[in-house]
Amino acid sequence: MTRTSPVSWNALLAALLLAAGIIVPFLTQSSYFLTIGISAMIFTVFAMSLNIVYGYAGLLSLAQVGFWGVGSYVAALVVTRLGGSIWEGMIAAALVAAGGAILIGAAALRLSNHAFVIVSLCFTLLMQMLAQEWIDVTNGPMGIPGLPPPSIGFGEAVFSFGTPTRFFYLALVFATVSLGAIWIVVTSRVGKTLRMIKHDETLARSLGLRVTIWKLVAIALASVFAALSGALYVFYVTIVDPLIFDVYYTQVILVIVIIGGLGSFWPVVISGLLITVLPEILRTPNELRMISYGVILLLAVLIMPTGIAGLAGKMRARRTTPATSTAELLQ
Amino acid sequence: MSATDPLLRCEGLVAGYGGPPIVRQVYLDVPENEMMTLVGPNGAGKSTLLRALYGLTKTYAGHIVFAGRSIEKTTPLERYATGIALVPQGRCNFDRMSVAENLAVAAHSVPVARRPEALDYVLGLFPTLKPLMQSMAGNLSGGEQQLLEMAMVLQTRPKCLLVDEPSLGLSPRMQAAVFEKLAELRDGGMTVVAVEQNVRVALAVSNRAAVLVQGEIAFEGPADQILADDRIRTAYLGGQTISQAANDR
Amino acid sequence: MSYEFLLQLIVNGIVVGLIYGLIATGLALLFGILHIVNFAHGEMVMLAMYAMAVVVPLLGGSYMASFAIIVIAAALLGWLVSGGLLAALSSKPGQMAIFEKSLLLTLGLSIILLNGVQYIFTATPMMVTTDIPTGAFTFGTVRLSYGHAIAGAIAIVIFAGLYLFLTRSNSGRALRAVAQNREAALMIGLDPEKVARRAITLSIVLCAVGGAVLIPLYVFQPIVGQALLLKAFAIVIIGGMGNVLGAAVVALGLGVLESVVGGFANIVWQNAIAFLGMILVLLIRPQGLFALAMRKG
Amino acid sequence: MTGAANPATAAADPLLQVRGLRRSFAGVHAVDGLDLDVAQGSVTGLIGPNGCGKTTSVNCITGFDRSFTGEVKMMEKPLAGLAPEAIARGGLMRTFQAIRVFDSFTVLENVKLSMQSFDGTTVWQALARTQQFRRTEHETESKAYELLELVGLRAKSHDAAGELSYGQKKLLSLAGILMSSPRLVILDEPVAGVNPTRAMEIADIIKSVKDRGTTFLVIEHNIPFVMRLCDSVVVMDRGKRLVQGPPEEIRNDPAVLEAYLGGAANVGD
Repeated sequence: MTRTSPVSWNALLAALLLAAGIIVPFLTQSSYFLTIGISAMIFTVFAMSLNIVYGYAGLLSLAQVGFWGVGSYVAALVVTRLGGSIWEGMIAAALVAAGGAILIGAAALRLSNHAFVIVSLCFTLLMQMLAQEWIDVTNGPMGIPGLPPPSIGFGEAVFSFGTPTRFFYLALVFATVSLGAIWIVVTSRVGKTLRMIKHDETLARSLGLRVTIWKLVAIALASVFAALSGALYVFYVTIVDPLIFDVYYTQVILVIVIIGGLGSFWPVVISGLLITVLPEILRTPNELRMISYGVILLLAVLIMPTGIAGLAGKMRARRTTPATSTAELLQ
Repeated sequence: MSATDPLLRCEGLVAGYGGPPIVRQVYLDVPENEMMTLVGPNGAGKSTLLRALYGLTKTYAGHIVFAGRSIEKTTPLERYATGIALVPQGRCNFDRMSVAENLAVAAHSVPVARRPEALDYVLGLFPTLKPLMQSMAGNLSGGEQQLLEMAMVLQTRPKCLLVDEPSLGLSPRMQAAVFEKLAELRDGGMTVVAVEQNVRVALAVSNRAAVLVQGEIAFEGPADQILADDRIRTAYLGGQTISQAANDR
Repeated sequence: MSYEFLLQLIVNGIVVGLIYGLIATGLALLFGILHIVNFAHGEMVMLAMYAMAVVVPLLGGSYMASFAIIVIAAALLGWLVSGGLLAALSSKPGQMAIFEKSLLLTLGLSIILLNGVQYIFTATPMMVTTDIPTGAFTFGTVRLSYGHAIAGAIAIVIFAGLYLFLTRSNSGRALRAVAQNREAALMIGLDPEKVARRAITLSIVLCAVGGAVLIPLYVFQPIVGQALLLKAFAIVIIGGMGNVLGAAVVALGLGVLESVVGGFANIVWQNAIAFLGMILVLLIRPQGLFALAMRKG
Repeated sequence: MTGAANPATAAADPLLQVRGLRRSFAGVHAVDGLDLDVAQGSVTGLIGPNGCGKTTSVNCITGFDRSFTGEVKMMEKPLAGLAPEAIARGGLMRTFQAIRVFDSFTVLENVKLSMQSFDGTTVWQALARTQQFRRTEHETESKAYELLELVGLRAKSHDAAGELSYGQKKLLSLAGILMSSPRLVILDEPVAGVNPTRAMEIADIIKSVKDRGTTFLVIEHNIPFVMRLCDSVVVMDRGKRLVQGPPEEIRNDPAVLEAYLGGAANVGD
């Protein structure tokens, strides 16, 4: 981090992105581009949720898409079956996700990291299966269509976010609030604590840190933002079905976080926006786009596992500290 | 290689595990058919030196000459092929396989035709293993596992056997038995280099001994003289700074 | 609950269990020896199924001939790929851990395979007609279709071969040796690299066999690999990570349990068993039933 | 040289009391009924040949290894069964034989982070960056600079900890655990692999901290270092306490030399 006070540098970047967001709907009315913008913002928050648990806390969890899907279904059921509003649906989604995360997390954290990853994947695969086959709850493969657009107010004074432009601004508010909240957490002492645990859990314990509790906090926090993103997403596409759990989503957020740089904030935001926008513009058919993601993931892991943040860090480091000479080595 | 040349020689060997060097400028000659024991306080670098001979550490400088050829650049596998074998510290066998299977796997580099003969050779050396062939290696006693590990590496009839703290975890009776076996191997023409805590038991059967302190050979000589030398006490319990002890050499 | 119906379910369960066993053992082998995980394991089985779908018609429907060709091709491919995979996985300290790297690489690979096959063959369900006669053996009221019988027979033969290979042959013992104690393997001059390549090749061959054996039993789509992955992981974890024989036993048990439960309860529970079983085992005995230490850390 | 202010015998008012500590691995008794006392305000050394159970005992006392039998008490408060982080929060800090620092954080951050569980700020204060939080952060920073000054790393405060030399990393972890002014500090081989001059530097630092009331238990192979630094030395042999006493007494005790030369590996079968 450069020596100028961190707040001003970050405020500048935040203001820049916010301004860009506000201007976009004035530049284009085409619902195609607005849709890309909306999914870019939602996927950036979703990828950031993975960054909390994997990037900062060092726990590779493939359960994020599980919570993304569970959040979507819970919100959809609250609205369609219980007659609640989308806001109540999203709150319910967040609570259910957090509860599930703590339960599964507590069980999985008893394991070594190897088994934790596999259990997290199996959670997502099981949720997909339940969505597919628990007909009387999830309506099975047909899913739950006809999700009403979000709205505020009662009776006549109802303001609906039905149009792409209005939903774009709703997504912008959601992204700004969510990323802002995550920024406050990860740049605070909580973020440092998680990075300590990622770097050396034994050392963190020897310094008095309640490691297991902090890991559960990271897992729960990540599940909340994944669930909220999912809920908002399905209310834009107006349907939730078992495909919400597709491995495509796991792979997209992994690519975003690895290309951006595990445990970094702004690089992940930028890579989140770019990686969702680019393929849409290229308009490649679904399979070829996913193959390209697979190839990007392979190349990223092989060539630059520390992502953009890592490269930037190396460049800055090369300029300041000389390598340790062998003389000192033999001292 | 003339008769007087040592089978194994270290020339200014500097080695470690990537951090600061643990073995610092070691000069050591191990004559053929003799048993040399490395002793010295903990953290002196005894095990690191032994593992450096087998290529399990980073060698910063210096040479290791074995049977006339310098081998410091070669890999453990290559060194094992040229006739150096190492029995590392602690348990080093396949505990969930039977003794027979451990020996069979260990003989993988022996030509198939000569494997039965190699097996008879080691069972001749270690008769105690004969009744245990079908039991799981993990169920054997500490001492028996140590003998098994030696038998495993001896099937390829190496010229030089490196043994790292064979007495660790063994009862005094088993410790003595293991060292008597090493002496028997030495009398049979094997060159043995052992690292050992139990100085009295080891030196009783060794030809030569070297006292390692802070990565350097403080002093060496025939085994019986080393025990009597009062510098042993200063090497282990201090009193003089290390450099004074080294200057006496 | 009629007795015959239960017996039928058990017979079906045994066949399915044997096939799960083939697939899970390949995964357990890789983890046991190399401590890496293969997320593309399910897709590799699916790839073998589609390869059969191509080869069987070419050979006029002869199942055994295509089976042999697919397995041999898998062995060759496996040996070639294993060198590259090991090089890709090598990581210096401080870099991404080998386990994490293997996971992300195979996840990328699985997406490429899944979408590649879907792009070529589309997602329409596929059925391969082979020269295996329809009809079945009957024992009283219990029916065992020829397809299931052949699948079960091949699985038993492969298992027996695998068991003999691991216990009787030296290269088989070498695999177990490296899995049990890497330093001891170095001590006796075993080259872990060569042994690792053999393990990868064997794992890929097991995938090919698993796929080829499923052909007569099911209609399948490219997505079938995903469900197989969940089953294989659950079996490996319940059996104890890296424990090959443990995986085989648990697979058989799971096959029978799923078949019996599927026969009586709602279909959703059939698939949930694998996962719920795993969670139960993890809570009580994290290192798995046949412990090969997978405790914390 | 060892004019310890308090009586050398540890019986006076032991800060740490270990009774009958036993831990075995598959039949081998790594620790076999160890009794150990560390007097308040003393620097107690723990020495013994390789494999006599020193590190295992430390892992049991500090809660990293909880499958042992026997009693471990600090100021009459039992520690057995507590999680390592709880024991650390109780004022018993430790360093590790294999040096552990947070490489990617700076030297200053490493020291400040070590204070995190002890400065009493709540999560909400940290998130909201309240006035009170900023004041504590400021106090922590000045204390951190003070300790870095003590260990001679003040100049390297803003370097990444990963780039320090082996000896410097040992000093950094020492400074880190002193931040929370713990009652008892256990050092696991603080001078292993460190050249003699640096070792004596570390001995002086420990002495100066001891004079301010911190008690030390030092596990070390470097006998000259232990003899120069410690008021009382415990010699372990085959998993048990062989003898405890002032350094001079220990050095001249024939049983101690015999323990070293006799290869006091723990008793197996």
